[in-house]
Amino acid sequence: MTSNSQKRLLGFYERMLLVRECELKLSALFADGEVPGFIHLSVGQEAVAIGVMDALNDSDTIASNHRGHGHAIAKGVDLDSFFLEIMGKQEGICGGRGGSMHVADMSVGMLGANGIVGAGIPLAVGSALAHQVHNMQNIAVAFFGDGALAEGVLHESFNLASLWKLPILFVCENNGWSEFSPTSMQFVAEVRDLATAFKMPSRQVDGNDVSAVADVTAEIVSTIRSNGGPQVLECTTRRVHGHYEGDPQQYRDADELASVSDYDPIVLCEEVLQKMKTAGRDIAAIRTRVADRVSAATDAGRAGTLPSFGHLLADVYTPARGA
Amino acid sequence: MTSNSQKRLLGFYERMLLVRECELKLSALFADGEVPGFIHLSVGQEAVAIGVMDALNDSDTIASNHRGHGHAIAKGVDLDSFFLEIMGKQEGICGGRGGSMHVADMSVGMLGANGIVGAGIPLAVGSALAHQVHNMQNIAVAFFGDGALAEGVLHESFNLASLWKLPILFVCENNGWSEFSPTSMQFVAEVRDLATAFKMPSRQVDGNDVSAVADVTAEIVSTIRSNGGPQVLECTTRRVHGHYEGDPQQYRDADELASVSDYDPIVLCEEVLQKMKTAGRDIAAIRTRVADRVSAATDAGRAGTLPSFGHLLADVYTPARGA
Amino acid sequence: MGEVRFGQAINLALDESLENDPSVVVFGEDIARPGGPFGVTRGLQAKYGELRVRDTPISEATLVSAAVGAAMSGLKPVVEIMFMDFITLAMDGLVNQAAKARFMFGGQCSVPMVLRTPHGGGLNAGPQHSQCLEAWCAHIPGLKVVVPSNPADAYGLLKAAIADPDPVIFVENKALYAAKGPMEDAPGPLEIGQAHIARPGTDVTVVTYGATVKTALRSAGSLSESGIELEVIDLRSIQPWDEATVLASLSRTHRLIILHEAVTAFGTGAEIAARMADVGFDELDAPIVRVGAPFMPVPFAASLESQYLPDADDLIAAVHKVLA
Amino acid sequence: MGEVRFGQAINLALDESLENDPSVVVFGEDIARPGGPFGVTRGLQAKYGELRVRDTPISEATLVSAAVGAAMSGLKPVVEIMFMDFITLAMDGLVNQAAKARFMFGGQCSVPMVLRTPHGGGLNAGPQHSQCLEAWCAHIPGLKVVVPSNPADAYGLLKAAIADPDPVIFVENKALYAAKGPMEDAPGPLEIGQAHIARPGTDVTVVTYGATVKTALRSAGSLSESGIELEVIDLRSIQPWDEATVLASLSRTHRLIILHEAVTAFGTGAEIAARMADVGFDELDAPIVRVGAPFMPVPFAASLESQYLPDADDLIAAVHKVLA
Ligand SMILES: Cc1ncc(C[n+]2csc(CCOP(=O)(O)OP(=O)(O)O)c2C)c(N)n1
Ligand SMILES: Cc1ncc(C[n+]2csc(CCOP(=O)(O)OP(=O)(O)O)c2C)c(N)n1
Ligand SMILES: [Mg+2]
Ligand SMILES: [Mg+2]
Repeated sequence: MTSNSQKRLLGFYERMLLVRECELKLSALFADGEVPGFIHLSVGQEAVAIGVMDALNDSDTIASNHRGHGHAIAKGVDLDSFFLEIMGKQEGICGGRGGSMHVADMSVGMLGANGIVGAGIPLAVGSALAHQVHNMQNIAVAFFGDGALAEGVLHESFNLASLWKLPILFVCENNGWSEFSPTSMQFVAEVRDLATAFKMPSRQVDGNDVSAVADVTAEIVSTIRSNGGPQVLECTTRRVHGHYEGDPQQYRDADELASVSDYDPIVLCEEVLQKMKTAGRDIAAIRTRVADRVSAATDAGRAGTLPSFGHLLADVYTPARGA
Repeated sequence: MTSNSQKRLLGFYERMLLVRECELKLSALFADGEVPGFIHLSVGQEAVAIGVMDALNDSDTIASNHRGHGHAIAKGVDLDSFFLEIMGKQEGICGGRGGSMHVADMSVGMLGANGIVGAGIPLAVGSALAHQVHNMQNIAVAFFGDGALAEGVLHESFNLASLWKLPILFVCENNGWSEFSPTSMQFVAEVRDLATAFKMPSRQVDGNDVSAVADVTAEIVSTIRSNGGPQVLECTTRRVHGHYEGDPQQYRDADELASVSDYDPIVLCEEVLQKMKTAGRDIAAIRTRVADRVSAATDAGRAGTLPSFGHLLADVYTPARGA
Repeated sequence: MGEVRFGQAINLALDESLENDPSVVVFGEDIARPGGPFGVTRGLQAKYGELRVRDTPISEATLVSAAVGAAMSGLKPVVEIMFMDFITLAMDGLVNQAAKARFMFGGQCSVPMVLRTPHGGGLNAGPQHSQCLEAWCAHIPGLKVVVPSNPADAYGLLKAAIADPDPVIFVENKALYAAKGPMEDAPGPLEIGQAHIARPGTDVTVVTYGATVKTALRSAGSLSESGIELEVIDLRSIQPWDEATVLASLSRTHRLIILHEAVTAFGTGAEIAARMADVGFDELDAPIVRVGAPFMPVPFAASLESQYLPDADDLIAAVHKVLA
Repeated sequence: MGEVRFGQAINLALDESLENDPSVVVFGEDIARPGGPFGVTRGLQAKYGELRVRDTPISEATLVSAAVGAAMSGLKPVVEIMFMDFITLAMDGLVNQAAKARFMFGGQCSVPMVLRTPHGGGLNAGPQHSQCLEAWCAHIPGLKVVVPSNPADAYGLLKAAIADPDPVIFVENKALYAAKGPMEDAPGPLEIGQAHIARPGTDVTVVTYGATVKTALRSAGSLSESGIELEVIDLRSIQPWDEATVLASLSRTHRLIILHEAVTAFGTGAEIAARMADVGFDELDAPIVRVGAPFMPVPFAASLESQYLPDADDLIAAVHKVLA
């Protein structure tokens, strides 16, 4: 018999695996030239997206960053539209105009990945302001990396959110790297000290332990929903792939790089599932489902058409009503 | 007989009084239409400029803000050129092109008042970088108000200075107001907590006690000079006049406004001098000297000529050598 | 309604927009309790409460980006940047977020926000408090840029800007705040992108916007006495700008001058001149002349600033040039 | 020296400047140890040390303003902003500080800094990593703006920019980094503000800069076969820009096209067209035509971006238009 906690974990497992397999597929498609531009994968960081999003509703909003595939999938963007977008197709969720760095889905409160480091933070503040004015108990979540800590908007946003008691959760995904430079060469403060200075509660969690992330987020989110004001969550995690696909990561210590697999959130989750004596066929079934979904999304992406340029100029501004 | 500590205090007294009398004169000139634009006076805050600058050399640099008269005078800008500038004359230190908000004197390391709140902070960081590269034991000082705390560049500059161990002192002049809004409606963090988060030592001092400011600054500056890295000093003080001249300050509580004179740094200094049994004629002599200097500067300012427009276009860029 | 001041007209447009649409919010530095540095937002917080009319910290970058996020989440924010010089701190929000969100997300959302900001000189406010940077915004696909020249237009254009689904930069020349002008009793919004022929004329077309419309009208009056009739076109908005009206006027006068307070080089006038030198080439009987500020920062001293600012003399010299 | 790549030429100019002038420092995100996102700054930290060649946090606003403060205090900083789209975060430092310090302080100091930044599309990098914003900078008195089109020019102009006492925005089209070109053995600096006639011709003047110089030269080659001779002017710098050379060429060809990758509207081409529609009016035998990007954000998909970018076909169509 499958316990509730087992069921929950199986759910996390499946969602994390979906993110992972999507990204590995995108990596392969990229290598084959089927994905234009550049893409940043969150391989190894899936527990953050899945764990945090577990506590959110569709009417909650998130603002993401350049490494946003996991956030998008976890928030519920349609997988076919997601692949179509990243592959630059007309049927993509953004019509092929945004690509990996700009995946967005307003219908599920995903306000967009973002190509500007830190830019999602004040966007989420604005979204939280809307929630506060509408008095709807919705919350906004800003996802950003450790590299974004050095941007001035973080400071401004921390202050404004705290001053106005906005319903927002700031999630720092600390993977120790900012492009090719380690965090230690980038930022001297600890996230929790900053949060404290701005009079916001903060938590630090092992970002590779999906249950821990989900538990902590659930607690935090329920406080925020009951007008508890902003909070900060730092998730420590590891970046497995290069900054972008194709980055050979020569700047990383071989041992450190080798050790990342010890922290793989999916492997860790599977170990717990095994300890819980989860039936092998349950896991196998998940793997099959995930593989099928990814392959369907890939097919959908490939079947998409190249976007046509013709109507674009008329679509820079909102068409007049009735037009 | 005048003791050394008395002499020092008399020096402070004279310099503070000079700032005060200059500004009161500018206030009168402004009311009479002899000063164009708008001016922000530091009346009541003189102890900060005088106390901090006491620890600096001409080769140390400062970046100031919109309320920069005291900083400029304290750093040693020529008083006639200062008045000439603020009165918009050709012979002004900036040729009448900058005015009150842009007084600068490179010859004494005064890198300029600044019309952009917060903008002086990263300028000072850059200046400190120059000192570090030149390895000259010089330091840079950034002066900014409590209102500037909310600008993102503060955060970025704190981080960069701490990361790079730059020889810089950040001086926050906390006068409780940011234009027409109290600090409590502007910024939730304490300066010291931010400094701590960024791993910088910080001190708080009664910014209306000139000796205290000078003592603390002297300690800090000597540490910074011996490669001690950046530090933060918060000076609590009071703004006596309006945000700008002509501001009727209706937004201020009458009692609070009435109480500001209790904190007048010049009155406080005079009280200490009296306790030290300073000869009345010493103080009277200072008053006379100051009045004479201010009146000479006023005369100089009035005698200045209106700047001519003719050559300005050729002076936007540095003329070619030999040209 | 009789005569109202420019600032009052803006206040009225904000007031009515707050009244009629609960999704409108107004925020900026010292705009709520103190009523704004120029008094333009006076009384709004008392009327609509602290939730919808807010004073903010000095954090321009975050204010503008927060307006974008709020606009994407159901509000219609009107954010004030105290002086246009300070939009330098908020260009990411404007350019990379507000302007692009609709397009780059494939039309999934609009960004219905307004950024109000004063530009221009005349107050001896010096090089960092006087700039006219509207040409920057007009260069960015996705932004609209509106610059009213009188109280009634300020009202009608601001109503339109707030109702507009896309981000609008609403530029107020601060020398105009105290200016008075007539206003109808129940005026409607104006259409963004439609110019207004402020004075019809036959000899030279003068295209302008904002505070220099007055300069052009004054010059037109005095030139008329010597038999030269200027046609003065008040663009009202520079992105989009009303090419058809300008071209039609040029086809009547065959002579074109563009006048604005901003620096001439790479300014708004460059686009209008360039466009007319293309689509209007056959209509041109004389060089296109631009009148704007010289290529230097705005100097502080009154004697310098008054020479710096383009005025009637500059315009009249240009008129004589195109008629020579 | 034979053939060098564009990126190598920049590296060499930086290397020599660091070598010859101890006040030169170089900093930016990931430029030192990692050698830069495009490898342009490779090896410099190893050679000149951590004091003078630095990796920085992601703090664009402070990096640029710190460069200003450093330049006012005796250094000659060369700061890199990773993509030109990110100068949106640093406009205060550029515009209110760097550009104005010399003028507003009455000539007391200069601000000898260089801001290097890549612009342009072609990598499917999407709407926030492809913009060409040079017209903004060119609108600001006090800034110089340089855009090289080939390796030798990149070297010569960067040497000049670093030696220049005033702030220079040095714009590198990222599609050019791998491009090869000849370079002399001991090349000198080039003069900022002097255009280069990249190909002489008699029928139409094509004014361009940066990556589109190649486009123009290619088109010139193919049009030459059908007897149309383009004169291709590589501006090299757009602020200041070489009005005399353009006017002289126009006086020979009587037809003018301006080509650039940036959005046409309110872009660099507008200023050149406007100026020539004034001072060059009598020389014009045809409308002035601008070829640039359409008024939209740079779309991501390869199929869209390739249509978005102005290319030889667009230029050739413009040539036929001005010759019609
Ligand atoms: C404003 C800005 N500056 C620089 C960049 C280039 N850049 C993209 S990602 C990145 C590092 C971000 O690090 P972090 O925030 O830790 O995210 P991670 O990549 O580790 O997920 C940089 C410098 C950018 N996109 N935007
Ligand atoms: C970037 C910017 N935003 C806003 C302003 C307008 N402004 C000038 S002074 C000021 C308040 C500054 O308060 P604070 O830093 O505490 O200095 P104080 O006036 O109290 O000395 C504001 C909002 C400005 N000059 N620059
Ligand atoms: Mg990281
Ligand atoms: Mg204050």
